[in-house]
Amino acid sequence: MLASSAATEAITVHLETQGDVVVLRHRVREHALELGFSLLDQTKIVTAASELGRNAITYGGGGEAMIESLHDGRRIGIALTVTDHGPGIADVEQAMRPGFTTGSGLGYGLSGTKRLVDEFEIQSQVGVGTTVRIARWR
Amino acid sequence: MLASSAATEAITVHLETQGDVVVLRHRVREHALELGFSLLDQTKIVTAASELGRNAITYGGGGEAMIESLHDGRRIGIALTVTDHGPGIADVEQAMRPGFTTGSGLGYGLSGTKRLVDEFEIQSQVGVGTTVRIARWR
Amino acid sequence: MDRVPINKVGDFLLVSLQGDIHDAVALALQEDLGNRIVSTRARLILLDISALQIVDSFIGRLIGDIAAIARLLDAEVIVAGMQPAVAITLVELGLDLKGIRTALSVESALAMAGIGARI
Amino acid sequence: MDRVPINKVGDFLLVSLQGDIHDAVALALQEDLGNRIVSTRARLILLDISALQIVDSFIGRLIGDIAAIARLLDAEVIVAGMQPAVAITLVELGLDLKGIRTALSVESALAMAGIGARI
Ligand SMILES: Nc1ncnc2c1ncn2[C@@H]1O[C@H](COP(=O)(O)OP(=O)(O)O)[C@@H](O)[C@H]1O
Ligand SMILES: Nc1ncnc2c1ncn2[C@@H]1O[C@H](COP(=O)(O)OP(=O)(O)O)[C@@H](O)[C@H]1O
Repeated sequence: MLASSAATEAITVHLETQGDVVVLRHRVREHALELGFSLLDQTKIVTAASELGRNAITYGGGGEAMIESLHDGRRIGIALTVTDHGPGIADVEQAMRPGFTTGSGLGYGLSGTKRLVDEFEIQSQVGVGTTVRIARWR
Repeated sequence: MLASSAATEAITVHLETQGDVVVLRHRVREHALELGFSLLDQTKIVTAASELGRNAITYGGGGEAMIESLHDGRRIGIALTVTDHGPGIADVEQAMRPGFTTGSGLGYGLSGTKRLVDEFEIQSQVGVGTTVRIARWR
Repeated sequence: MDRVPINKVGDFLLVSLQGDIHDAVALALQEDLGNRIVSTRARLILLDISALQIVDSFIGRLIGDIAAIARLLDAEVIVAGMQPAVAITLVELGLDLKGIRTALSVESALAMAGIGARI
Repeated sequence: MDRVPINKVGDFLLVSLQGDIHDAVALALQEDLGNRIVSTRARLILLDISALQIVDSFIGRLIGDIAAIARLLDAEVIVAGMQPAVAITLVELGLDLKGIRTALSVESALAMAGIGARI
């Protein structure tokens, strides 16, 4: 489990086409803006969302994303959970390595996303799918 | 065990916040200065201390550092033991590899520290914590 | 399918990346640009990204590929107008567009290329 | 939270790293510097590290990231004033700040950039 606690107000975005990644980016930015994140933080969070959304579509054959607000008493945060029911990742450690790709990407999506956020959790099972949850605190 | 023997005068520094790493650096420098280490040696030892202290806080969730003077009859030295009760390191060999990081660092902390000192010993157990002990002789 | 317009301005090509660039659009842009470099003999391509609010690794790769294609056709790309938050995020992502020239804006790119006067 | 001051001197930015730079300070510096490069159109950033008694891998990464961000915004970083013991330690650590220009002091950095006279 991530350290982050008590979430409220979840928004769900379906991910099927590349256009849905655009919708996801907009929703995430709106949410981050509402929560009072700085422009730089918004940029980081939206970029991370874009990476995960694109992966769910490209590699996971589509899925869905859930955006949540976090409040842990002291801090406000945003969380994003991207789930797909695609082929899963056999070797997660390898997939996380900067520069590793099985597609035509640069292989910086997962490792880079991890660097852009405060919390990063990936769960994947071959034949079942992949879930990545990220959170960033303000 | 490290080759170094008979230690006297141990100083302990608690490591919880990034500010504690600053305290650790100062204590280590004072100690190295007192022991007559050259400016270059001081710089290497303090840099090594900074790497280990920061790791204990970032990855180990805090811990403590013990600074000791060493005398083995022939030589004078300084030793530093940094301990945390964090998650431990599953694959120490991997963690020691230059460029390997699970965080957002450069992955040169452990491998670099080893190069900066004469003795380097790491013990880590998953779920229990990590202890790194280094020593440098004058 | 949308296509990204490529404008000839003076003796360089101006490409302004905006909004949402899908795979197919990215591929078409590479093809169009290659053809235009050859047909116009342009030596300089200004890639204006001031309208991009984020550059993820997909767009980062597109920029790198465009620069590489241009180089093979003896032209150079200057990436102009990257927002500071985008630059910081890109570096944190692990991409730094090494080897690609950058400029704060299209105007300063022109000044840099010494062609401000020629338009 | 402390912020590292960024001073405009002539047409470059002078940043002096001192004492103890925490994560939050490092992040704020990247943000401030990105914004200042764009707002001042400075092409050169002098990063004075003469006051740093050590450069560990955290600070090494900060310096590298600052240089990469600056480059994306069409500016260049010159790292000035590194103490010899720090340089030796940094290389032994495995970091060598490849691709980043260095100067012995702020003055020689200015001379290097050919802007000594313009201040
Ligand atoms: N949702 C997913 N489902 C299956 N495999 C994935 C998923 N996300 C990432 N991967 C795998 O991990 C690799 C690395 O992903 P990433 O770091 O985002 O780089 P890239 O997208 O450039 O390939 C991908 O090439 C792919 O093999
Ligand atoms: N005290 C520690 N507790 C748990 N894991 C650690 C600790 N120190 C280091 N590690 C692991 O080893 C990896 C490599 O550490 P290091 O070489 O210092 O590079 P960096 O700090 O840049 O990641 C870290 O990313 C982390 O996964």
